[in-house]
Amino acid sequence: MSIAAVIDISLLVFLGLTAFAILKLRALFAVVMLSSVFSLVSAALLVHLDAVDVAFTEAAVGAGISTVLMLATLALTSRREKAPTRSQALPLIVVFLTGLALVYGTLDMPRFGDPQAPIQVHVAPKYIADTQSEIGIPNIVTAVLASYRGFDTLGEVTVIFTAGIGVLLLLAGFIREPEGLRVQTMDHHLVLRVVTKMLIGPIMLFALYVQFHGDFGPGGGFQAGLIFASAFIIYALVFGLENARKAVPGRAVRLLVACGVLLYGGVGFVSFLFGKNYLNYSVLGVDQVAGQHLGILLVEFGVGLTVAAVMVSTFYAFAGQNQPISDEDW
Amino acid sequence: MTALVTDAVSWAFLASGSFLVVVGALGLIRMPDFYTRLHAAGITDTLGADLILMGLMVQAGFSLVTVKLLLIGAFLFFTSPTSTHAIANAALTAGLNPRIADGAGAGTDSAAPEGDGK
Amino acid sequence: MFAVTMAALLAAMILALGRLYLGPTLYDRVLSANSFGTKTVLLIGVMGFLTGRPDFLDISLLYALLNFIGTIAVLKFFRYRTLGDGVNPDGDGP
Amino acid sequence: MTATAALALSLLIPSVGAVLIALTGRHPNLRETVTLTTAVLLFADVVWLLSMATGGGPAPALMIGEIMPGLSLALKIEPLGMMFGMIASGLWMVNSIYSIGYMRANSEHKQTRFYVCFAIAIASAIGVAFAANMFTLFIFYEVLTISTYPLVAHKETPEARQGGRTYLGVLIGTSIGLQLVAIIWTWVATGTLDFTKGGIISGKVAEALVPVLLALYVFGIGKAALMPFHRWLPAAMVAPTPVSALLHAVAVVKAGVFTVMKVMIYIFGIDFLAATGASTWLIWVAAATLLAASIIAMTKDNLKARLAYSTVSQLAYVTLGGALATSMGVLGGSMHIAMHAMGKITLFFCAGAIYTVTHKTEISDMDGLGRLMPFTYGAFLIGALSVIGLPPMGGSWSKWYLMLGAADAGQLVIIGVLMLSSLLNVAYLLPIVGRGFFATPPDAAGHGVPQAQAVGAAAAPGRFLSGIREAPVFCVVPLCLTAAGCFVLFIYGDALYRLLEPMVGR
Amino acid sequence: MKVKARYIHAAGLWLVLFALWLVLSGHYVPLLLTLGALSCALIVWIAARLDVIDHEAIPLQLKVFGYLRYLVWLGKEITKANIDVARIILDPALPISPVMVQVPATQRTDVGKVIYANSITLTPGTVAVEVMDEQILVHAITREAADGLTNGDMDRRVDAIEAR
Amino acid sequence: MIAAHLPILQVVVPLIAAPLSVFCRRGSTAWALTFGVSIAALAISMALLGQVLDRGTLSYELGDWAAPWGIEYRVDAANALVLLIISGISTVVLPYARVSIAHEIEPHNQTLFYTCYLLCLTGLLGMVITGDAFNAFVFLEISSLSTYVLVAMGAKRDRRALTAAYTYLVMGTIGATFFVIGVGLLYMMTGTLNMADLAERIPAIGANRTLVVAFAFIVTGLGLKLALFPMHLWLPNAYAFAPSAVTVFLAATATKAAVYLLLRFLFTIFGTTFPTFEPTLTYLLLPLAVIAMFAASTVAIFQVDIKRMLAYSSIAQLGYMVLGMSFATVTGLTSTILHLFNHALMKGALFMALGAVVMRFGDATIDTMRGLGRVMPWTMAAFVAGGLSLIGMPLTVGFISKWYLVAAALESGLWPIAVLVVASSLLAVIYIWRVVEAAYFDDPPEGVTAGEAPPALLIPTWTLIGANIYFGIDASLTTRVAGEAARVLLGTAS
Amino acid sequence: MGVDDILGLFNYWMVIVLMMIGLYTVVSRGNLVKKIVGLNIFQTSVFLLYISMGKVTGGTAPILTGKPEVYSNPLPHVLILTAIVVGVATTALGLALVVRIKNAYDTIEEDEIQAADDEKEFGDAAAAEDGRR
Repeated sequence: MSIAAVIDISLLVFLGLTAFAILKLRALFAVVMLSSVFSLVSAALLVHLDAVDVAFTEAAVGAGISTVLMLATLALTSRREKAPTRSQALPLIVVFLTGLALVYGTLDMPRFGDPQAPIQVHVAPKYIADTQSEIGIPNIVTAVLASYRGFDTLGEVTVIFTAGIGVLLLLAGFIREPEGLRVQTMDHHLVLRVVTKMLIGPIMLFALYVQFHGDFGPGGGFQAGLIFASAFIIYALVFGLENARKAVPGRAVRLLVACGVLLYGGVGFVSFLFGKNYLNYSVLGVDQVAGQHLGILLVEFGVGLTVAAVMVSTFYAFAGQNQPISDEDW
Repeated sequence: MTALVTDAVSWAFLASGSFLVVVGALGLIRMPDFYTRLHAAGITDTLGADLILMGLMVQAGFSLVTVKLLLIGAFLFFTSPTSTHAIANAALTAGLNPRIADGAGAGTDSAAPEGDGK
Repeated sequence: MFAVTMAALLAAMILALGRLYLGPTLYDRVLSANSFGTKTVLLIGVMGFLTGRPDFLDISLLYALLNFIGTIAVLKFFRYRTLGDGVNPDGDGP
Repeated sequence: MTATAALALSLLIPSVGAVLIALTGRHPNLRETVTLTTAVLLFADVVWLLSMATGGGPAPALMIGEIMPGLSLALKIEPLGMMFGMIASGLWMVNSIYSIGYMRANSEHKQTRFYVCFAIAIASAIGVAFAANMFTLFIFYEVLTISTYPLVAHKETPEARQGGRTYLGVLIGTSIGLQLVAIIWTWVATGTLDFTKGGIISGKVAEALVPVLLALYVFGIGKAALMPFHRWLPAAMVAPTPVSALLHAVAVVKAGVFTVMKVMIYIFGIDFLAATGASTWLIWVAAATLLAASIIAMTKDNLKARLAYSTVSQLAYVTLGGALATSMGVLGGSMHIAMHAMGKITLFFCAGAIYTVTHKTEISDMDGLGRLMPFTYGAFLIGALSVIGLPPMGGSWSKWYLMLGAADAGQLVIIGVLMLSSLLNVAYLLPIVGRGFFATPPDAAGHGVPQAQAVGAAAAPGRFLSGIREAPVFCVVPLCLTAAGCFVLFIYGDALYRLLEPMVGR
Repeated sequence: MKVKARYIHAAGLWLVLFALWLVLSGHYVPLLLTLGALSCALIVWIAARLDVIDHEAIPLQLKVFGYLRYLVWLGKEITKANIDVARIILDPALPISPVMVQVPATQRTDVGKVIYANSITLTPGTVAVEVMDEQILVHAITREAADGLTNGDMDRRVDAIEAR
Repeated sequence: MIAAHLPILQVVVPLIAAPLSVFCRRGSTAWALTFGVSIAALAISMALLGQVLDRGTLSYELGDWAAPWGIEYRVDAANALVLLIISGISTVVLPYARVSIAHEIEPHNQTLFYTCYLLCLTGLLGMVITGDAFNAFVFLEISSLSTYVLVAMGAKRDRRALTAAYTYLVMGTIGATFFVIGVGLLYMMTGTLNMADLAERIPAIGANRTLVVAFAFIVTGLGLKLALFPMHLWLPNAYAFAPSAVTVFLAATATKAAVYLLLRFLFTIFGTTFPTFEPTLTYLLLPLAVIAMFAASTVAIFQVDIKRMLAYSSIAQLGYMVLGMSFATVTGLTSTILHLFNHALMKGALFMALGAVVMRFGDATIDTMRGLGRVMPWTMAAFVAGGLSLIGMPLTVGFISKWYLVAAALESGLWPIAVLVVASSLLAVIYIWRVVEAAYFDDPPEGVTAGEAPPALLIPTWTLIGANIYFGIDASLTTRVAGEAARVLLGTAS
Repeated sequence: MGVDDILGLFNYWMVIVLMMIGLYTVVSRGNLVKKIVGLNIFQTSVFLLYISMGKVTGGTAPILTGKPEVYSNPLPHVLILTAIVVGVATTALGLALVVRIKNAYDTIEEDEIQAADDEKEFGDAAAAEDGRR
């Protein structure tokens, strides 16, 4: 067994342990922490499997925004799961059978890592071979994401937009007015305040770096948006939600959400003017490569804008509505 | 020759870093209460991490990679004590009293607001 | 030699995970999760070298960053019992 | 005016009538005028059609439109339908007059809904009559069911609702559950649903399955009330009497047996049925229904219930006629549609008249009423005789031909059954007349007298019948007309025979 | 802060950020450099906005070289402390004697205080639990570790790097 | 020029309108935008259907990347019709929604409500039109996510809308994930995601256990999405507690899109020659469909809440659609596709009528229906007409569907199934008639005065009733298109 | 089945085990937050399935280096990037719903919600006896 296989297996075992712990634990807080760990480990595994872009995203999502949202939810709901009262037999059987079916399905699969597997020989080779000449950027994932399958990504932006709108619709009515509320900064916490203040700038810069270097390395609009939003969220956590709202009002965030989608969708329309099909960026520049490059830059920016804005507005919605938990409920 | 030297140096860094990381994690399990565990965790977060990063830097030579490793190190340098401090502070404010050598206020794990029901 | 480092890191992660599972207080959990995060940062860094593509350190960097944010969120949550603004109900706060 | 236009008008007149009735709902007099006018116009139109149909030349036909590829809504005149159309439109006219009398005398509620539904029902009955294919027929058949449901449940009492439920349940259940399957089966097998002389099934459906298909049809045509799907008919007797009269003596039940006949003649073809013997089983089912219903009728004290079971029995005659699969049987059965319609509507009119005047529903309470209501009881006698099949009433012809048909088919037992059944008819119909004329009115201790009336009547037997006189003129005139009709049909039986003859190919 | 000082501060921040960008980027083409410059400007603007809102601008008030020298010293301390704690952990008897002590913090600026507190935490064996106006509450794993702080050596060194 | 871009415009117009509507400050502006977009979408789908009937299958390559490498939109008779259903229903629902939503949603949420509605429309259109398996998933999720929110919007009336939405979210996500697993396995074995390409490559692989599992997961996942019995548990409450306009829209379109996708995967991608195709259809889908028809109808009979009753009825009706496809014949598929269309018309009308009742009285229990025949005569007349269609009365669309379904069953020699189909529609008689009796034969309770729903609700309702009757009387267009679609799916098109 | 087969499929099997733990968490747990966590695990495992199939032994991340290299398949990565977004969107919405449910029911346990709804249903039925609306 190679080292790679050992790493692979140990990370998978790790994931299994984590997942099992999540299943078993009834302290929801621990469950949330563990699910963040699950994300971290799976991201490590993804790096190991060469999916660096995915790992980037999984980490940003799982360890960052998901955790924050889950904590916010726990803050608003409860922190302990009640002991299950229902019979667990039926779910167990269903799940077991599903798993068995899948295992049965693996028997005819190409072996792990097989370079002759169908997926390695049919569509993908063209991406690897032609990205340089057709798109002109090194990161094939970005090329496929934003151009070859750019419409999927427009769909993806729409998904995140939908989630943002949905959360607003569900929770906006419950955001409490600031009157009568003390702006709750962590004001006694000198160390946190100072360090956070110092880090926000670099974090945002890192976000923008990820945004604009998605063509060359792992990263892109989605990851950048998440990081940018994280910077903002940490500001809101430390310096108070109300201050964060003053810096970027909710309504502005909402409009930015829309702007990102519009930017992406709008870029697609430009090709109509040149008689090309939707989302053909080649028309944007003097030659195909330049056009593709510019197009990818623009749509990635749209993605980043929407994602960042959605995350911020989602955080506003979650964090903005609740009373702190009373002692009885704690 | 230089390759051998850098390899040896980096190997030393990595080995000692790995050792410290494992020791820190061991401490995380062995230590009797929350506050003492903080110290154990500190080992990993500081010297263990730094040594490994340095080992990697030596491997990478003078390049962008080294700079990024440095950035990671710097970031950890700022954030890890901050988090540790924040956790400790939160625990203390929440009324989790440390176990003190003289015996006063020992064994107050029960003050945990979140038991585990096991 | 990277493999040895990775093995050490994995072992350390297992131990941290054990503490995370055992608790007993939630501060222990936060602590171990935080520590776990640091180890993952290192793990991914080393992994890049192991596979000969060390230019993915951005991911490590991202981890280090998110780990911090996550921890802050947890602490804000336990200190103020909300992630937003609110009046501290028991008045023993600042 | 061409025949096609006349055909279109036969549907349009009642439909437009329904709309107008709905619009004039607030003015009862105007509304009733519209009703009557519509009825008269429709009858005139149908008579016109008759004159054209018998005048030689191609049969009038009208293509309304194609609903699905290969399935069209189309109308076409043929003898059996012509006869049914005549009966339906003619009796509607009479019935309209009667309804007005009845509804006003009983101050029924929601009369507008009543008249609207009535008009729609007639429109669909006409549609059934003139349908050029099974598909069209089925559609109008279903519309008929739906439009008569509000009439059946008109009173909205729990019993009325229960009755309505049974009515709708059985009719929709059979039609969608069985008949539709049969129709689609036919369509899938043959690719057509047009009514074709000699049938369309021959050679298209495996012979062993033909009886199954036939069963799907005859049981699916729930309106034919073949046992065991007859329950709706007595249940529907909760309806106001004009409804029972028209719908359960004419439109609905006759649409049922009419459809059965159509299926036998134009879908299966009687020669095909005779050749394969696919309908033999049906003869026995029909015979059993016929006898069983008669016997049940004898046990019923409620006048309308007795008439209802009588209807079940009489409908089985028609089915029997078809099942015999001989030309005589088919002709006899078809003629029985007309004969029984005329007879039974008379009987129902009488029952309604009695109810209007005395509010009595039980036969045992009706002793001596005949002397006070001579016209009514006279008409009842004539109707009864026609139903029994005694000359000089129309019913005698149809029963005669049925017996001939049975003889042709070699089913001698059936002849016996028919004779036995006639005796049973006598046994359950004539006593009513007998009691009406010859029994003495009950005294204070009379059984079956409702408690409230019994208290009032306790003082003097004479007072019990005081105030009872002949029914309102709006009621009496129609029932006299139909009674006369029974007689007329006897005289013109031959004409009817010649009208129908072409359909069996002679 | 005065307007002029704010501009200087902003320019300084921009420069630091842009330097960071250059370090991160590794692709020095006009497009990316322009984007980098714009990004840095955007962040400076956001930072300024945030400062105005929460009134907590944190200017760098350190002697740079002094700080570097301090870091070297701190590194040594951390290494020593690490070895101590590692020994404790690996000792089967687990010889700990945790104590809580209050050590004086004589720094005048917030940044100074934070550096001191973080230095304490960074040194295994001692963790700053609460930062108060004049003092820092420290949890130490052994009496010896605590003694290392109470002598005030680190406190003075941090004082020394604060800008006068 | 625009004609060439119609396939993409079909999806992108509502997609772009969604963020635009966020800029609207007032609900009415957002509504106007939504309505305009919906009309445009309807026009586009009509034009597309015309083009397809004219010229056969259309293909549109996004970004001009050739098919297996880029994403392709493929429009044929089958999905053109479904597109028409979705955009058509949307166009009818919106005038209705303007009034009912103003009544049921808080004013500050109305703008975003229409954004969400547009997204739902986008998702449904996108998942139907696309020729790429993974793209279908993305749009499926857009529609699902927005649907969860739309359903939850009913919480102003009844908090159970929230739990309904949550259950729907969990079940829907499991379903979608199953679908993704299936698509992943397909991709694994073929290396492609393009549906046409998949259809070519799958038969070439032959018997393969991985493909069989992929098949199973796709069927299960889509089964969850389309509420195939016994995976229907999310549906009744979701329909019952969603805002009226949402219920109408969902009932008429959401499950239809999933049915379409199932058709597409079963017939186009796996194809009739796939090893597990026939056993699955015969031994799994057919029995499940029959059970759904009976079980759901039976449950419907006992419902107190009429909205929920109709929701159960929807499950039964989905059984008809699945039954039709399980015959795997042209007639069977025709019946499925016809019923897709027809059921949208009838359920739309019925839920609209109920929505009017809910708007007036706050709920729609059997108790509320008492005497409504007199109180809201037009509304109830619409309900009766829709009910008749549901039962399958001649001259309504329900009859046409039933006709084809029974014909398909008989054609396949499955006459017991034909009998079961009609028998189950008798159950519909029972549950519809319960309402009719209450509405027409009970007296309205005291204090309830006659008061018809506003025209804004009645006109759309009657438009759908009109369509019910029109397409019930002249079904030549629908049957022609459905037949064409069936032939396309079976690969026997000219 | 040889050792090679087992090694070649182990990755998939492990991923399937993960999926099933996630799925089981969703279907068996009554706590609404826990269900969402379960859903996350389920989805994340599916992501791993996709990525696993794209891996080429000896391959490297699909970012062109200018040198001839074996690259792992980029397409699954692209798909999963999209899928992750879908996942986080679902999580956000699910959690928002949980918050609203807590507001409305004051619990996030399925059983208790069910009980509350049943009570409401019965309450309604009882109210219907007394009079309408």
